[in-house]
Amino acid sequence: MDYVIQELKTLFSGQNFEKKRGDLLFATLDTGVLVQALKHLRDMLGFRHLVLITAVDWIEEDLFQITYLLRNYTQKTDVGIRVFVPRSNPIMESIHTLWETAATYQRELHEMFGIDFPGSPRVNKPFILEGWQEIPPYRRDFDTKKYAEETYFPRPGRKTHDPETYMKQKLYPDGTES
Amino acid sequence: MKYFEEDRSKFPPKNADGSFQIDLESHKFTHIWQGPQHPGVTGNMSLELIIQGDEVMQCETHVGYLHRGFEKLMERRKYIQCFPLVCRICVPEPDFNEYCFAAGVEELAGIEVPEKALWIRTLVLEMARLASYLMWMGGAAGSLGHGLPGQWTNYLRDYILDRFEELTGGRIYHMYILPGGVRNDLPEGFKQRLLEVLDDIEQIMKDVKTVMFNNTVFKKRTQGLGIIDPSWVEPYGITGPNARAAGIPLDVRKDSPYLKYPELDFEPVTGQESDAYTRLDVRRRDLLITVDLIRQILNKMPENGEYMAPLPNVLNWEIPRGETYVRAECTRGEYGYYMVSDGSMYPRRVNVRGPSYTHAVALMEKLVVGVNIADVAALMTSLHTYPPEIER
Amino acid sequence: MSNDDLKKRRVIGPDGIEFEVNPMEDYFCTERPHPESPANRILEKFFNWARSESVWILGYGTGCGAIEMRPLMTPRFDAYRFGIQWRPTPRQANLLMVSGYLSVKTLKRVIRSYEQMQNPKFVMALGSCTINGGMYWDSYNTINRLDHYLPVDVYVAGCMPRPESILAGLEELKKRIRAGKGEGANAYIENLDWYKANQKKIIKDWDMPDYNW
Amino acid sequence: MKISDILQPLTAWKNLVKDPITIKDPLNRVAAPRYRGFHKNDLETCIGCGTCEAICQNAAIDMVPVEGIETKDGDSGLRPRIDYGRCCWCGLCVDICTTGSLTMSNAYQWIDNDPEVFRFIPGAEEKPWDTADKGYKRPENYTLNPLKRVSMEELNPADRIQGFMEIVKGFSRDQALQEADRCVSCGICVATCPAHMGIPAYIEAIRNDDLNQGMRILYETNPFPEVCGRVCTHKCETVCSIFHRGDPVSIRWLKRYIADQIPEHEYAAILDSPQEETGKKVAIIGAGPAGLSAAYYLRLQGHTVVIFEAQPEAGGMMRYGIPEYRLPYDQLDKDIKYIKHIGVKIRTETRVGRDISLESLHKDFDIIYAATGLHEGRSTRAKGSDHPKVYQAVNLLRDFTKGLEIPYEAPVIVIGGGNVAMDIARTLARLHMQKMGRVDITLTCLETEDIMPADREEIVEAREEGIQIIPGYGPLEVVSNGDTLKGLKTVRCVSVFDENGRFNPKFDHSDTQFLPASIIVEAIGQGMDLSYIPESIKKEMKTDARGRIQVDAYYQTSLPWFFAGGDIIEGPDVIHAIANGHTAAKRIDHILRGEQ
Repeated sequence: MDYVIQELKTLFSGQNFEKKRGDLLFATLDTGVLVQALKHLRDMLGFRHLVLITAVDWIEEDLFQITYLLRNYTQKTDVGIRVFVPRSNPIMESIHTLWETAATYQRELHEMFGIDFPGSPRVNKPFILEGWQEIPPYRRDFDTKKYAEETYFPRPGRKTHDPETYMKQKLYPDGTES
Repeated sequence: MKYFEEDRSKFPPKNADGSFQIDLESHKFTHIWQGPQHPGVTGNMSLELIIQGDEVMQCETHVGYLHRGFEKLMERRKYIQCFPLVCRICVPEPDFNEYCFAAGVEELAGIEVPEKALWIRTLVLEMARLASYLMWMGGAAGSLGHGLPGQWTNYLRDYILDRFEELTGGRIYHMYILPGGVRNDLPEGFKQRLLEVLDDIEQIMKDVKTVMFNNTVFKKRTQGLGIIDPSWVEPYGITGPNARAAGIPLDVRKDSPYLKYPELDFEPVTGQESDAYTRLDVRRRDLLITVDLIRQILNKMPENGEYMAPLPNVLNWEIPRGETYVRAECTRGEYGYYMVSDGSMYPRRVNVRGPSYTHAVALMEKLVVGVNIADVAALMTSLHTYPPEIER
Repeated sequence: MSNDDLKKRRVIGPDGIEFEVNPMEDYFCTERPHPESPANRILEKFFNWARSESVWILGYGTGCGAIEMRPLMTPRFDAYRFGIQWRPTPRQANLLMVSGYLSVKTLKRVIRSYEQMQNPKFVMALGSCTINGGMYWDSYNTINRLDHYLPVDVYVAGCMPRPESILAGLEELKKRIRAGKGEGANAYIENLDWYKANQKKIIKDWDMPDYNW
Repeated sequence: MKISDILQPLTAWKNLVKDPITIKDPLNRVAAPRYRGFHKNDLETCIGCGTCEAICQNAAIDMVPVEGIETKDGDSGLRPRIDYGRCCWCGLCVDICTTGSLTMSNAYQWIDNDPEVFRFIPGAEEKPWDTADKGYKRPENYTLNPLKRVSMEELNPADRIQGFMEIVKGFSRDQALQEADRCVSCGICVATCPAHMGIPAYIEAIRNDDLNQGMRILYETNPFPEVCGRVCTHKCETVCSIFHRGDPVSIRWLKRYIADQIPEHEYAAILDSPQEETGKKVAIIGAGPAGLSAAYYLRLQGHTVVIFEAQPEAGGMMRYGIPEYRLPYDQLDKDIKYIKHIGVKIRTETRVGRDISLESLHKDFDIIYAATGLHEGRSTRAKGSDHPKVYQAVNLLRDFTKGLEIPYEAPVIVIGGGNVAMDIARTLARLHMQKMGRVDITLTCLETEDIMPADREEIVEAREEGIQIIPGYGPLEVVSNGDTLKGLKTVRCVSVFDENGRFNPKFDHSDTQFLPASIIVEAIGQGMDLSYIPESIKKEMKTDARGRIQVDAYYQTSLPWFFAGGDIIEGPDVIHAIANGHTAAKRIDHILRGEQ
């Protein structure tokens, strides 16, 4: 894995290298060099299998992390490339030209996180959801419980008691020894 | 293999990317939906087909009918509370989810799993593979109007489910592989009963081979159907038996061995033709390998030992910051969990990579073009896709 | 693509004549359905017996519970011996089995399937999810209470209910049908406005007729 | 196309003669012994801790009151009600159940046409599967919450007997985090704690590593975290839900951990400062835990508080009763200093009734709170116990704290089975070690070992320090020869309490022992000295038949300006004293503000 680190560092100024289990490496790259770097990894370093593309919402830092996980079948190693795009304007270059299957992932990310991949086939078409009118659901500021309770109104008639408060009511209502 | 020559002159012209130019309003095409309520789709999904005559011109896969938002729900559940959730992601073989999730948590939290638990996990995963293959086999036969093998394999699967029930306490959802180990030891007499089921399976699989794989009708309909070019494996992210049938021996159990697979003796099954028949046959032979693997596991598994590592209080369990990816070989290919922890009691992000994700969408849409409408179902089952793992 | 198909538009037919199509009116019956009154009492009793002994299930695996259909259809549990069988299309079926959770997207299809079924028709709900949301109680994409959208005859508890449980549920359904209590289809028509309001509240892109004959 | 491929499939017909594999009666098929079916709950064992509710990811469980189940110490009176419109039968509730009362049967059939009925209280509502013996139970050797306590580092007996060094070292950060992690935050303990401290909340603060927050929670109900973190009788731990299957959470040590980590000079910045001065004045008699606690909370409300203390230093029994190896004086001082810091005035060596009269206090102050404690030793009244070499434990402990010489001639006999007896025995053991290099102390008490009132660890540690304990014997006669004490004759005690639970010991006179002794220390209980209350006032005050002052729930006597609390009302216990000091303070504050 060290040669991968070396290449990513010198050619694409990669940072935050994190080795896991000896066969898995995570690295952070700038968005600008991502497509080149993936192409390099695919064509030069043998990472020819795109395992997945996914995103993580770091709402506190106002960033989306997009992770591209690649696998090298001869070396049996994986590289996870992280890039960060701003939440306010989440646009990322599409890689469907490198891997056909990337289009599906990008379509899902567009729907679930609202990250745009201009040029990716059918990226604006609903994939999983239908008639969705809220903010993209995988964003962390979307409260699924609140939405579910308001939309699907759970069956009424349930009431629970917190043991601590209930015991207080029963045994020492004014906060004192009885 | 084509059995009759068609007049291709009436076919529409092609676009630059090889797809057909389709003008629906010209009335030369029929626009039909196969699914979600249709016996010819696997599970609850649909194919939107445009056909000319009885040949598919264009296909679009529609998923999302089973979307429950697992990845969102997990973000608001503690790690232990995600444990009952994950197995629901893939209904026919929940255990791969349980294993991947547990392995991911163990890796992030730095938990050492006891030896015995590793063996039991390997056993459970192979049993799940067996159950899933057996059920799929029935579906594959059924999609060609061949009801008999499905009757056999489904009752065999039910025997496996009975063994699951006595081992794990659950029939479909086992909720057994917990981060840290497994929830219980093997019950008394379990090995013997499981071995008996394995004998039954081997016996019946011989009949299945005779009745299904050696059947002329079956051969004629599946040979030459939906050929996956080996060069597609990489751009389309094809894994598992679908890749192995194209002659590329991809098998996570061999490539990145996990659990006790390094101590087991087996070779991944591969095929050459890469058509539907080969894919089905690769799975049939893989099923027999699984039977053999279970025998090996039962032989090598230690009798005694801890099956659970000590856990902290799971109600307050905080897992250190980090990210990881854990994979396992399920019946359809590479099953993987990408997990990110932010140091809190709740996972930051869990992304599930089901193998059907690539097989059922991008690959299916490509393969189905030019296929006879009657063979679409057979083609789908030959790819062995399960919709719940696509949309999660 | 799907939504455009149902829009009103002008098309040129294969014979070159241009005409207007309005699928919502041309393909569907716009008339409101009416509740069906029973035949005379003795005959109705006989009908109910016959109905109870031929429960034909619509083969639509709406959720995880569909996984337990295979064992039921195959020799181990063999539901066919109880007069139960699976049919591929709604027109041939009289029992809709809602096997667990329903995403909004599926619910739309389930409603269409249900409405296309012939009267009398029954609904059986499997698992926690249909009762009160089950384990997806806080999901943004699954309904919590099936009885708000369809008239349910029998609920079977479990997650998932075992085949034995489902068979017991079917036995219970048969009893109800024989007792003349399987009036879900009429209840649905009688309360159609309420059901439709509930359905439209969550199906945001309602692009089909109110009742899919 | 091969001809065999057409003919071979026909071999399937052979199945025609096979036995069918169909299950004959699927409706009554029994599930596997481990099957996770419908829930069962043993209502007697269940304590309603709600941990099942906490772990349920489906929010399927509600804790609801059940008729016939009373709320009492260690039992919330609530029981889980399960919604089968939510349950996924994962069994995590069974795995985490603190008492093991919740299990699952292997029943699985529940069919109804009404969706509202799938909700029930296992155990309380009769179900067909209540008697099923098979079904999922938590396997042995498997637990989702650690049951073993983090062990506390202590001085070993050989070292600790050498002096008065504190025995218990206290938790390190890692240990505290690990121990705090064991808490399931059920809150059952809060009701049992006399001060109703926010135990789950401060343990959570430890988990979050936010000790300042922990400190604030402690001071909400208890201004003596250092003291209580060491010598509290920790009734909370006896009802800890984890105790049903494992060791209770070390609540006391965790409290101590918070207080120990925060240096004295940071207290003021962390805790609330007193409110605006109200101009009202409260006099408190006795600077023990009750008096100081009342003073702290009254001062926080902005009242002027003056404490009158007879002894040279504040602290009461915490200082003059508890030996230093259990509660080092500097730790006690840390708590008291902060109380002084917020403006409580303490006038030491001022005995009310001698140096200042109660009437004059009544004139100068709006309210008086008396918490003078139990400082008079009680005699066994055995024959010869008026001998000058028969001492009272409380007196010896007080003198020793003051730095006075106390008698220790070996052999020593201590009579009594409570914590005071242990305190004096172990203090004398240390003196023996320092002066003679060996320990020669025998402790004898009426109670057999299982009902000895002293804390278990006190008994164990006393033995470790070389003290011989002879339980189950009562003093019969002090044998002496003039000024020299010979020893103590004891007799076996058959039972201590009568059938009504009253103290009424019965002896077996055929079984007596003679224990040689140079001095005897009596430690069988303490009495109060109320001589500072003039007869004129006493007459107006409601007392019971034995002359004890009667108070209401807020420690107000029948005289509206006179409150009494602490050990003279509640009996000897630090945490009770602190709690009722706080209660009285709240009431006094109401009165002073003219509220009811």
